[in-house]
Amino acid sequence: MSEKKRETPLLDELEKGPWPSFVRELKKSADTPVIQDLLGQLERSYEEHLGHWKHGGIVGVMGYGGGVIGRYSDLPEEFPHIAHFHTMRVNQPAGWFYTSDALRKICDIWEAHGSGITNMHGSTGDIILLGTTTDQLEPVFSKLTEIGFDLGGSGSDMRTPSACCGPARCEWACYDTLAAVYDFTQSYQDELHRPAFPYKYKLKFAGCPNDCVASVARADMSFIGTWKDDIQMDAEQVRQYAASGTVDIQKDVCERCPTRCMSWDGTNLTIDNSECVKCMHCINVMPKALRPGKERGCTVLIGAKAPIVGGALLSSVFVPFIEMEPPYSDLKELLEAIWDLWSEHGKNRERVGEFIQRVGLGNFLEQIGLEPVPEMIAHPRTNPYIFFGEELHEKQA
Amino acid sequence: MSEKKRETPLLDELEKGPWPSFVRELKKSADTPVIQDLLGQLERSYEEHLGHWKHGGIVGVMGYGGGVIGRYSDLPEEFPHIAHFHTMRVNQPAGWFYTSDALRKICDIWEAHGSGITNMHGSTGDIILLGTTTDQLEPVFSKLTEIGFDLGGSGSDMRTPSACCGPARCEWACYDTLAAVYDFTQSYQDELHRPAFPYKYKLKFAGCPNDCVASVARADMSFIGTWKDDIQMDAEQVRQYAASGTVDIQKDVCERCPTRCMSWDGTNLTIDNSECVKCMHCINVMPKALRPGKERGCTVLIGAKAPIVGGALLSSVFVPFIEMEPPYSDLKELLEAIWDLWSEHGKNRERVGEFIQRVGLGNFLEQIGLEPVPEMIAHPRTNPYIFFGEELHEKQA
Amino acid sequence: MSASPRKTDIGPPHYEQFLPPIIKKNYGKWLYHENPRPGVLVHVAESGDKLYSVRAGTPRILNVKTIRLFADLADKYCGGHLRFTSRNNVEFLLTDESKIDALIEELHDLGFPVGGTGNAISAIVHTQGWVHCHSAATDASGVVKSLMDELYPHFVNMDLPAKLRIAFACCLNMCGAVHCSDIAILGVHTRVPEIDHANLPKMCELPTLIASCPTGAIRPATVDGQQSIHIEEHLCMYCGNCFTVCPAVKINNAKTDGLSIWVGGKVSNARTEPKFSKLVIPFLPNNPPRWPETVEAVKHLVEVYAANARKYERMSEWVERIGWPRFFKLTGLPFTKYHIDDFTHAGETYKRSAQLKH
Amino acid sequence: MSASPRKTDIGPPHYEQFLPPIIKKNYGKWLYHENPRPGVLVHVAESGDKLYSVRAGTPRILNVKTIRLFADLADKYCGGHLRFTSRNNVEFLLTDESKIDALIEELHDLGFPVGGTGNAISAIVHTQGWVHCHSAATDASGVVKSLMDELYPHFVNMDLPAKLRIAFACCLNMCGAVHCSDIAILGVHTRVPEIDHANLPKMCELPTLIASCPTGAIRPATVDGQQSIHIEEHLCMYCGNCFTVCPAVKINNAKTDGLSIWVGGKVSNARTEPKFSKLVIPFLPNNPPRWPETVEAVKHLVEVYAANARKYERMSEWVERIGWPRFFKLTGLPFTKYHIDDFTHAGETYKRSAQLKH
Ligand code: SRM
Ligand code: SRM
Ligand code: SRM
Ligand code: SRM
Ligand code: SF4
Ligand code: SF4
Ligand code: SF4
Ligand code: SF4
Ligand code: SF4
Ligand code: SF4
Ligand code: SF4
Ligand code: SF4
Repeated sequence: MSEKKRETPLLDELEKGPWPSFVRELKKSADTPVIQDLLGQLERSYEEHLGHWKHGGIVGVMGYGGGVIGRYSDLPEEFPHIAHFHTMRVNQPAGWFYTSDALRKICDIWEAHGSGITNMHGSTGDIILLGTTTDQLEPVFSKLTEIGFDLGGSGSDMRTPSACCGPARCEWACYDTLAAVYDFTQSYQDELHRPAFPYKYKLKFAGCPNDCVASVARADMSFIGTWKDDIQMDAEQVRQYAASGTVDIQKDVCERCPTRCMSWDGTNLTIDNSECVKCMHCINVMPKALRPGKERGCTVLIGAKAPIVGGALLSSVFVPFIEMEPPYSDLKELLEAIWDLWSEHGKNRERVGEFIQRVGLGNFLEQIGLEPVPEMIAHPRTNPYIFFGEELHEKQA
Repeated sequence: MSEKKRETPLLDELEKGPWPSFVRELKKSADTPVIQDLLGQLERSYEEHLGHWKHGGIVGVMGYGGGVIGRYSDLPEEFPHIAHFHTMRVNQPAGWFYTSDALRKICDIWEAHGSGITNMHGSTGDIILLGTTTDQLEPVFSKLTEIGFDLGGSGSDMRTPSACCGPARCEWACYDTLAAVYDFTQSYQDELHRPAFPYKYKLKFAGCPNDCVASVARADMSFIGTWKDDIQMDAEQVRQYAASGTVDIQKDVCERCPTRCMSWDGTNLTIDNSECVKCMHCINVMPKALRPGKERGCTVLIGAKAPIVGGALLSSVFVPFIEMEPPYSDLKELLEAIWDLWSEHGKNRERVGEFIQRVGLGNFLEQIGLEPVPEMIAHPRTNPYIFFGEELHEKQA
Repeated sequence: MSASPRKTDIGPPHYEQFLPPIIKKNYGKWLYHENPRPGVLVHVAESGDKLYSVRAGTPRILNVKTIRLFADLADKYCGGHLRFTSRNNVEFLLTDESKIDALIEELHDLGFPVGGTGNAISAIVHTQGWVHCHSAATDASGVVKSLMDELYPHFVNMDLPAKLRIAFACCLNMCGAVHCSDIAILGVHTRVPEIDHANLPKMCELPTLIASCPTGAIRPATVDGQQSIHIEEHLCMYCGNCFTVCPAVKINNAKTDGLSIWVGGKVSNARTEPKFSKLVIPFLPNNPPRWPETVEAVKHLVEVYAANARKYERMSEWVERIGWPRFFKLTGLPFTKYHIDDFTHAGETYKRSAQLKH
Repeated sequence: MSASPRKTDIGPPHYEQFLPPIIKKNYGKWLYHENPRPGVLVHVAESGDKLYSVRAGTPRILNVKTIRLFADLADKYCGGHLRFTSRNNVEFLLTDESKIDALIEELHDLGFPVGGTGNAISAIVHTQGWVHCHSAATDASGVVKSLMDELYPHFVNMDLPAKLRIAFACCLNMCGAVHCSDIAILGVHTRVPEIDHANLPKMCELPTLIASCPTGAIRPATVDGQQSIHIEEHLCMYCGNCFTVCPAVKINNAKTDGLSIWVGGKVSNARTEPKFSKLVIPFLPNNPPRWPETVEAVKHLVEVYAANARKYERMSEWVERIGWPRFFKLTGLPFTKYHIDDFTHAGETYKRSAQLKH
């Protein structure tokens, strides 16, 4: 392989323009043979309209089954430095808060033992260390643990849980998302690192119904903060918003409330809190005047996933309201009951959302010992295909 | 068999109460052995909580495959006069309008050749002549045709089409439902009388979106009247409604409009007709003030059915808007194209709604030569499982 | 027998011959209508003509003797003109306003209540039941009669927030409009059918029978040396479709058949789109002759609706405004696993959002 | 190698050690926030303390050299404190308002635009593409870069009716939030995979492979005497799931892979419930390095939305108000049979009502 720089006329086009360029990021390490090969193969993909990666045998660090994605070039002769090019998923700190020091330590490790290229962050939330060889996995791992970091999930395990910034930087957090994500992550290190499930299981923690971690779309279990009592209101601030002209309270607030449970007479805003579905809209519009109530907790939803195999799912309500206080025993008991049931009866590569649909939510609840409540459904069944149980006529008798 | 009247203590309970009693209706012919047996068997069902009918071989009139439902008692020894007890479905006149004379003639035939019991009418719309023996079918039929009546459908045929009273008695009819139902019924006498489809096919004609024949729920093809232009308004009458106090125009009309396209300033009602979805609500509330527009026609929907086998379906939009003028050639061409396709490729007992879902609405449209339009769907697909055709890349090239 | 040549395919008589002169004259030219009192509609034509319709409830099962009575009334009051409605009420078509009272009185005396218009409960659309159908899990006319005796005040008055449409069907075939009614009563089987293995091979085609099962519960099997079938119990949800195609698979069961209650369907496009009915009571016992549990349950639903819904809110619109959790709270009905869909589109019925009233 | 004993299962470092003092002090005690200018948030605590967050866009693919740059900036302006967001922006956490301008300027000079807050387009959530993934139908970072160059003004301004969330995924696995985004770009395969029969038996487990197909298109077959598979062409919709479990079933195709565009998803519960994205452009050609057709299409969608939606209307809320027929009219996009769902719940997406704008 020649040491001279590869020509990348197509990629060079992507150095132009106002948005920061990933090509420029790669080229910052253009002096390394790894990045030369990466640029070369990528340019080739751009020419051919074809990727050049393949997956192969499972690679990882000792004793772990997850945290590393094995990747191989399918043109290893031409691009030998990326013949192996595995990514390591490093469990991010809760809420993605860092100190400059911690970041620098990660950078040093990755420059020494990998491509020097990262994703900050992956879609699941991990720090993605993008590209190294099999022999470097163990050294990276041991250096990471030395500075206090550990790998995240991959494969059929609990995936790296993530959380919005929550009470650290947001006035709306209805529970401590950072404490919760940290606690669950630490409690289930084994489930995170040693795949033993039918498929992946993701947890995401959002402090309020705005769901800033998109948990309802992407988590097998979504913990979405909410409240039970009345929205806290500063009536004077409401009038200020009205006076300032930035908010038309009737149109922008009352008429956009999904339950239309608010009314505004020009001076006073009244909320029929019993009708409020905690959508956050009014609070979002007037953060100085309105705040979530004081009786706080979360709604737990279950089963979101991308389309493979049975079609995409959004999470659906599982526990309508629960307080979120450590050690979260009730929730953990539930979570473990789900894992047990699903591990025993789930098919290979069947996400929990698909499993629930296959066995029926009613049966699923019965198995894990949770009472069905109407909050779990958008509406009761419309079809009359009811699997009546034996107990039906026992009760009658 | 004894000639003495059967005891019916349970049924007798149903002679009490203010609502007209079907038991009383039966007993009006208590002097006939047929009704004695019918009452006897019914009383027995009431005692045992069990029906005593069975279906058996197909019976009918010569040359027809539909119009008669064969029924047999499963206790023929005990109730010999209803050992055979078939119903005949007689095609009702459009809109269920009668003269007393016509009714009397039907009564005479049915008293002479059947149980004297009817349903006015069956759920599909027919006059139901309830209960006779096999040998009486042909005589009833020939006498019916003599007075100008004919049988309706049953089995895998076009079922008796029905229509709301439409322009005969309703100011909102957007097309002539009676003319249309009569024309389609006459045009497809063969399809009505000689089952040749995979399953039943029902047509219902409703003059406006109020859908007083429940076509959207019960017809394989629903013709629902609608209009294109502006709602006709009599502004003075609007004010009258407001003044009368019977209607709160803001609350009862504007705020119940699904698209909120109306506004009321206390004197004038303004409708943004381009946003109106022709739901009828405002017109229903103020019939003296508002009327459908002048450019009228109908929306054709397809595929409603009850739950068997694949689950119940509501009709869905097939032709968003079409004028309804005799001889309805475009619609008949479409209908025949559907019947051809479905007859060739539909499975046994597969309603057209189920067929469409199995082959895909897109493919179905392509086969019958109708362009897909976004009015047909509530929203485009959310899943990415797209069957791209060959033409995709041909077009590109 | 008749001597004239056999006529076929003549279709129904042309409707025009049945229309009263006032309708012929004003056909398609009606201007507006009013509903001056329960059961009475007046349609006013552009010409100024007025047509009065008087609507009376019937048991739908009509003896020809009763039909002749109606014919006589039509002769007396309407020049011989009457019609039936899509919900099996009879309508007398008058031009002379002054005759209305007498007609109503006569109908009343004959036992046919006048009402069903406007924001009322109209007649219950229903089916055959034990009077004529083989797959009925319960009787139709008996339940309907028992119910309407109780709901009668809502037929003869217009005291509800909106129209309230009730339907009844005696089995899952749902003849009628049960799947899209404000309140629906549905006969249900709750046990796996019994198989008459001796007669099955004679009576039924195996492939059709096997294909009839929505859940694929039916498997071919050899029983006592004969070709027959076996039903996987855990897959059977008692729909009875196998019985429809094969009488040797017996679905009716005196002990375990019963009734279920559904609410919140509609078909009109007014305000909200058409919708299916939803299950609210999975099972009530079959209790002839008056089905008190079912009558009580429906009456209760009507009362809770009447007390809580806003003007112009159909049952479904009311429930959607308050939400299903509150519906179950207000009605006091228990929510069970049976309420949760587990058929093909089950997942689409789950609550996929954190929008909740706590 | 390190000499200390091997540590495992320590989990991530405790977050507390990374929180700036102002956050530790006011943790859970924030009162409200304001968004004084694009990319700048100020959170005010009950104590009166103010925390300023300055948000900058990144390419997500970050060289360690760039991360060190961010670290340096954090040291200079924020006592060493920074964070990343759930959409891969970097946020600098300041307590000194007076330093904001300098920080923004320095970021700008380094090529990292400040913005993405409020009613703006934030960074595009995306995936690996040709940079690292084997099943990518197109590149991720290249499309995203090309797009954001054009949408840049909407990142650095807050000039949209509401937040507009864009996501990109390079294959149907949809890593990320493509299925619930205001606008989504999805790489698609459009041809049946080619089978490497020679290697298949060595590389793959047949039962897993067969089970992987959502439509059951894969059948076992013997090819050249070897156990392999056959794909029923008419059942294959190119999802690539077979490739995920078996690299010998090759889904990538230089000629026929391309991109599709989806709109109208959301995940927040604000106003309306979370929703899936819907297909609006089934196929656009794969055209590196700048994918002009895709960029044009998305830009056009943003413009039509910006010009027509009302204040606080997310893309989905706008489309639902005007209806899909008008959406296709306003955008000029052709409506084809590909837009009509034909998977499991297809029927649920049909328009089951006559409520239409004509
Ligand atoms: C790296 C990452 C994309 C990124 O660039 O951010 C990623 C990359 C891959 N995903 Fe993913 N997924 C990533 C987040 C997601 C998400 C989003 C999330 O977690 O919030 C989803 C959607 C939510 C979900 O879980 O359904 C997602 C849904 C999938 C699926 C479809 C799963 C399904 O049930 O539908 C697959 C297919 C599979 O599992 O076989 C998949 C598979 C893959 C594989 C492992 C492909 C494979 O078959 O080997 C990709 C490895 C790419 C590579 O070369 O490194 N990935 N994947 C994300 C993980 C980074 C991290 O750990 O932080
Ligand atoms: C008589 C009538 C009920 C009534 O009392 O009004 C009726 C009676 C029967 N229906 Fe029905 N259906 C009747 C209207 C309906 C309707 C309503 C409508 O047409 O508007 C429906 C729902 C709409 C639909 O077509 O889906 C209906 C959906 C069914 C079904 C389920 C079909 C499905 O696709 O889900 C069956 C089962 C079958 O076809 O095997 C069925 C089958 C039957 C059979 C033939 C039962 C059988 O398997 O032999 C019943 C004969 C009863 C008897 O003893 O006479 N009937 N049936 C109605 C016809 C009267 C008429 O001609 O006017
Ligand atoms: C006579 C009849 C048509 C026929 O050809 O037989 C009819 C006649 C009228 N309907 Fe109807 N509807 C008739 C069955 C229906 C049905 C079908 C059904 O019930 O199975 C529906 C759909 C019901 C549903 O959605 O489930 C129906 C939904 C309406 C509506 C919409 C009500 C709503 O708010 O959803 C109106 C408008 C209104 O009442 O304000 C309406 C209005 C009317 C008007 C006022 C139309 C007019 O201007 O003449 C008629 C008098 C209504 C009344 O009873 O107060 N009609 N109407 C049917 C009488 C049935 C009966 O005896 O009770
Ligand atoms: C920093 C971040 C959380 C984190 O821990 O990283 C965050 C932070 C805030 N979000 Fe968010 N949201 C963040 C991702 C999200 C996401 C997830 C996503 O985009 O993938 C969503 C769901 C989006 C969706 O529905 O598709 C999200 C939906 C919201 C909403 C609801 C908007 C709506 O009308 O639907 C609000 C309320 C608002 O903006 O009025 C909100 C509001 C806020 C506030 C104002 C909360 C607060 O009081 O501090 C924060 C500043 C918002 C801003 O950017 O203007 N945040 N927010 C995420 C920043 C992402 C970015 O870099 O752009
Ligand atoms: S989800 Fe709620 S609590 Fe969390 S950052 Fe977003 S707005 Fe704040
Ligand atoms: S949070 Fe949402 S539902 Fe509750 S009052 Fe505010 S806008 Fe209405
Ligand atoms: S459907 Fe419309 S036109 Fe027909 S009777 Fe009902 S309201 Fe009148
Ligand atoms: S017909 Fe319906 S949509 Fe149209 S203006 Fe009247 S209420 Fe609104
Ligand atoms: S609902 Fe069932 S039992 Fe009743 S008439 Fe129809 S098919 Fe017969
Ligand atoms: S009753 Fe229904 S579910 Fe049970 S075996 Fe028969 S067809 Fe199948
Ligand atoms: S979307 Fe597909 S191609 Fe892209 S990273 Fe995920 S699995 Fe790989
Ligand atoms: S690409 Fe998808 S549909 Fe086609 S064979 Fe593979 S798994 Fe099946």
